[in-house]
Amino acid sequence: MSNGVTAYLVRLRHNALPTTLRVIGVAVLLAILLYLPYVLQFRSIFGVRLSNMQLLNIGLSQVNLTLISIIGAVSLNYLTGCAGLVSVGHAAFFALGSMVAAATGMHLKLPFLATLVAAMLAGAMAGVVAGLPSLRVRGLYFVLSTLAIHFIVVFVFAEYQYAFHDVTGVAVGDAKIGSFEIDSGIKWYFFLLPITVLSCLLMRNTLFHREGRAVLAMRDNELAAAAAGIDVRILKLKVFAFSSAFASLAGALQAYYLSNVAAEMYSLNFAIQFIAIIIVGGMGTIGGGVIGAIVWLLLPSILMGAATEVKSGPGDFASFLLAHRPQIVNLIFGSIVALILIFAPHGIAGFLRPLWQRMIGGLPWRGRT
Amino acid sequence: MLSQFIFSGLALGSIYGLVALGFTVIYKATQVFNFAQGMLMVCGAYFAVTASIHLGLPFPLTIAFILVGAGILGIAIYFLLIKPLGGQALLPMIMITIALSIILRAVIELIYGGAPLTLRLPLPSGVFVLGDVRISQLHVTAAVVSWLCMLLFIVFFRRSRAGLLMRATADGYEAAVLSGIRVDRINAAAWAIGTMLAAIGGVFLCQLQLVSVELENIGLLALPAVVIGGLQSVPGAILGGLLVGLIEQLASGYISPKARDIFIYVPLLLILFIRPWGLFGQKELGRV
Amino acid sequence: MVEALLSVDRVEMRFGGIVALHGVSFEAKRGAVTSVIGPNGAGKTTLFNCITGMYQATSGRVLFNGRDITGLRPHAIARTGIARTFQNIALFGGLSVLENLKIGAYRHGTSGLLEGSIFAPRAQRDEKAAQRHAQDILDFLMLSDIAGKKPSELPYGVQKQVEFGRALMQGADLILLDEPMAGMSRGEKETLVQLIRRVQSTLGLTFLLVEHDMPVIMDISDHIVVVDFGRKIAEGVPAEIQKNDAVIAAYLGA
Amino acid sequence: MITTGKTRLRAVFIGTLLGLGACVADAMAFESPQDGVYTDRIDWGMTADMSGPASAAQAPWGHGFQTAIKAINEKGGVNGRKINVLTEDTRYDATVERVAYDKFVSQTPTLGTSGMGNSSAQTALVPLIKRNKLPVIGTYTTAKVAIDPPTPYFYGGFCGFKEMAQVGIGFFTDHLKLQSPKVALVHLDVASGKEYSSYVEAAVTARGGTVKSIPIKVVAADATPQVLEILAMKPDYVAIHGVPTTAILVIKAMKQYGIDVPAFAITYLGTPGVYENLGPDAGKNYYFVSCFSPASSDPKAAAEMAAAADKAGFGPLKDDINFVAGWVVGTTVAQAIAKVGAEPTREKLADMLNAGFTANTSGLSSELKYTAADHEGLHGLKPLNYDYSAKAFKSYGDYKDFDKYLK
Repeated sequence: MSNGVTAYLVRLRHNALPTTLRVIGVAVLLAILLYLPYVLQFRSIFGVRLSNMQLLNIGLSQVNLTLISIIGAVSLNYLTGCAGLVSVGHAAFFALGSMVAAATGMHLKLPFLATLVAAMLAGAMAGVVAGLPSLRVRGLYFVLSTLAIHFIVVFVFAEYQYAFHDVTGVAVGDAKIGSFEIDSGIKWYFFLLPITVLSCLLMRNTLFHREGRAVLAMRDNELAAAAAGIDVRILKLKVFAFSSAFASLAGALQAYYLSNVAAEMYSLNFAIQFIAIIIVGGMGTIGGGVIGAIVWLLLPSILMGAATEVKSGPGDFASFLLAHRPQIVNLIFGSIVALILIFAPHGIAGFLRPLWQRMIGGLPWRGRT
Repeated sequence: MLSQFIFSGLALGSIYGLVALGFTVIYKATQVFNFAQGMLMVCGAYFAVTASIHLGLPFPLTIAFILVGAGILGIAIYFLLIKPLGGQALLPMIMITIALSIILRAVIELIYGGAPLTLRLPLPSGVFVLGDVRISQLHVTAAVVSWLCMLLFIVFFRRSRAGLLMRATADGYEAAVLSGIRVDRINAAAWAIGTMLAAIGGVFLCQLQLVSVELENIGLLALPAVVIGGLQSVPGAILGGLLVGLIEQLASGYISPKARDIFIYVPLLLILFIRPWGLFGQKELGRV
Repeated sequence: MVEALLSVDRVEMRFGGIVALHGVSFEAKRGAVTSVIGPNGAGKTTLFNCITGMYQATSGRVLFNGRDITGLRPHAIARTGIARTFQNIALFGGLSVLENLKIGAYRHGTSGLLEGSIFAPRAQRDEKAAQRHAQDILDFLMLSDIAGKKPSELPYGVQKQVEFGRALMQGADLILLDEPMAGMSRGEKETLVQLIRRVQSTLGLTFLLVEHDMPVIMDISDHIVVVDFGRKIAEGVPAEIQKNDAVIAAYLGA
Repeated sequence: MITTGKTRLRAVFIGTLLGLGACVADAMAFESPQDGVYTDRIDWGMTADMSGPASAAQAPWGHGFQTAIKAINEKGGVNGRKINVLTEDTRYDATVERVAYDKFVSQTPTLGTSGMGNSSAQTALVPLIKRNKLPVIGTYTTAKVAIDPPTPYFYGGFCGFKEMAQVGIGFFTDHLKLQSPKVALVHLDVASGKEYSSYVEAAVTARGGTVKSIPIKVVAADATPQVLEILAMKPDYVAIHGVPTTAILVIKAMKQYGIDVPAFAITYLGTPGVYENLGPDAGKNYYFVSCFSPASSDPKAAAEMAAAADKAGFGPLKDDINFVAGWVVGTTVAQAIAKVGAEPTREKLADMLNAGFTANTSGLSSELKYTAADHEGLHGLKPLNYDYSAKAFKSYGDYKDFDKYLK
């Protein structure tokens, strides 16, 4: 019997909080997640009305869009952080997902949920194609191949849009499950939350099993991974397909949420935003993608809200600040990214992880960098 | 038609080549794939605005101001952002340049406002007529100056002591440290030169168009140019730039302007498959 | 006479104009420890890379278990039952010691990413088997206490042992060790020598070593192959090699 | 992994109960939504691209809007209340536009909103605008689906592409005394460019002419290919759709290749910046059609706006067509609120506009009139260009003179 390893596992468990506390923790988290949309919708907590700044200038649709972005960010983090394949073409899969959802809905008359599945399948297939260059080139050259793929997909999207849809964009159908239409913020929230949690869990679970662990090994040392019998080339394509399927799902969900998407939306900046998210959040961890997406999508709004509140102060300076709010928010934001890169290379998740581990002892969001 | 396209393609390509060259210099020295190259180009245009409109400097001093400003900017970027990050993985290095471009854009808009500005430098603006072909003097000037800068750089790189040190540093960081080269200085110089080259490109582009942060998008065409040419190759960057300029003009002229991206990025993908080290780069030896 | 598990037949390796290996041939007998020695730059690691598929030999053949494995890709060769360690330790820095070992069990599993994501029974089975096996190996190597540590937290010698453990996890018939003693202290070397002996006797595995430490080589090897400048210059049992003039010349000359 | 199944189930159960309890507590305390009307102020939303790719045009629009409201507030506001503009910078991003819209509906409720200068986002929002009943008054661009048929609660605020094409083609065809005009159309290869292209085609074909549509990229660095096509076609005049940079590239290249025919551009391109960049040589043949009057083209009508702009520090913008458009929308919004009466609500506001409303834009625009059948508002346009010696915009007649071209 292996006493040492068992001892290690037992130690993990003993560091954890007592079971009752853990139950309370999970219960509170769940209660907050369930209650959150109502707080944001009615702008009040237990009947006490809250001001906009007390709610950090955040609204329900921002939270919904953040949930969608979490799927996108975590899938990129899976590809880039866990498998070491740096991609700047992630927006392409968003575009593809929305295009396929619209096309299967319009031309094949598939119902809403079926179009989501179709988008995932198409994303997986396109992921294999986009992953092909990884067999030939690596590092920076691979990054550039994903850049090329981005431009090509967006071009195809634009051609599709002009050929089959309105000039202002691709209209996707209503989000209907049977006769139930998802048409309000709260409905969307309760539809997106489980999908997002499930997507994150699915990606996380792989890392604790055979092939997912091999993905991490491949990232750390390709040669040694091959020497252990891992077919690195096939695995890269699989990871690409897996990650792209989720990115396409996010793209399709976003398209349904907005009800109309245009090729112009999927700019290079859109893709770069996801890279920024995983860097800010922390590379190679599921939690990093989640935290990064939350910070990246909600922080500007908080900053903007705070900037609006700053009305007093030395006259000219305050009015200068007020007139240039967006630029100042950008400046602060760019600087935060730079500071995180320099001083916290493992992102916010890397920063929080020691605290988190001490608190609950286990390794719930496996930490890897 | 064809000769017309080729002339304007070469002229534009020369500007791209210049920006791409700056990119390559930075990449060779510090291994940073600079997504902010387009924004550095924009900075050149705004330096020109400050010198010429705000300070009212005469033209030669304006040029000097732009070069000095760009040089200082490059050095500052190296010491503030690139050096502290030294030797990190690919992605953080890419991201820091993206953060840099966000910051530069915000600063430019804070200083100059978001609206495009008009800047008129005393550069030739007439037209040469050669038979059927009409060539803008501004295009010719841009091409000639770009080629001069490239030549100057190549002479500097091949012949001068600083150029030698720069090449030595590019070839091996540790070896350079061991042999007593002050790597920081060399790297900072590379950033200064890279920024200056981009700035000159920016001055010409803002003469062809307006002074605006949106010029960044055009500067980003230097990216495919360097890849097509081969990241490490100085002549490759120049030729890559020319090629992108020609493709742009011919594809827009004969097919459709929309097709431009496809005609640039599909060959890029092919090149990555067939000659991943670029048309003019050298194959890097490495194990699979 | 025991049959050859691995036979290297006139393997030649060129890099552009440089010839790193000039048609080297030798055999590794089943259940034996065979060592490849030679001065620095003699082509020992190149030979290893040719055997394991990291390099594509320019000509020649490699037979393993009677099967021609020339030209197979590294992972395919690993799957035929050859495990290896690397000259500069190649552990997976992001994984714990336990997980590093579990990677060794990769070739025994069959479950894929999707099965892993949904805790499919097959994925669970693979995981349990890997966990058991890894625990056994850790116990065998007496490394159980460091199961949760990251490689970077461990001393050099221990890292080498972990890498050795990962090779054992692969359940291979042949294990290639590339300078396993390099950078180790006297005591660590002795531990490893005993370990190799123990593995050899209890599990009946075959070893192929590249090593510099002459006393260790002479002590542990059943058979020694000497290469210099890409050519095999001698071959035999340790006693013969110690007396061989060509070998002495190569070492003294170098 | 560590929590056992049973305890986890218990946690989920307790959590669900807690959450549901909280929701019930909240539902009890649910207040009726206010429409952004308070005792001393009215909140009004405004979205524009203030820092993104379209900010060169939309930021002046936003400043014009803010300046108009500021001027009205300084005169005491509307029926005793000040109008408080909540500005959201959308950076030309459809998702941000959506967030901003939702924000004005219930997060920081406003009486209505203006701006919304992204036609894709606008198209996406049309179903929501119908459902949420938040009036959108005075948009920077007007998507076809929003006004045809009229969307309840949606009222445009900019010259329409269709009218621009009709007036431009009509005026230049008559001005140059052409029977069947040959027109070259340079347009962006994006959505709005395609739309404009179809209107120009219709207008030219109606006059028995021919049109060649030549696309150009938003980030073009050079317009040689486009101008060579123009050269090959030898058109009577050129129509231009685009952004300021593409317009400048085309006009400059036309001059380079010696093409000496007039060109008229869409309203958005009639800014002093474009004329300044072109210079008198290339600029004298460059016209644009507009439903707004830059300050210098009609100083008398613009007196109040000019004074307010100077006071707010936006003096240099008063000749910018976008600033004027923002100002016109700002004054329209204030007049509409004033007309609804002392206690405005979203519903009353939309009902009033739908019943018929004409804004007094004091000559800064053509007639701005909403009816049940017409939510577009502005229709009349006139051609303008820039007089470099007088340093002022010059219009070729009055808006009414060109109504004959509208169909």
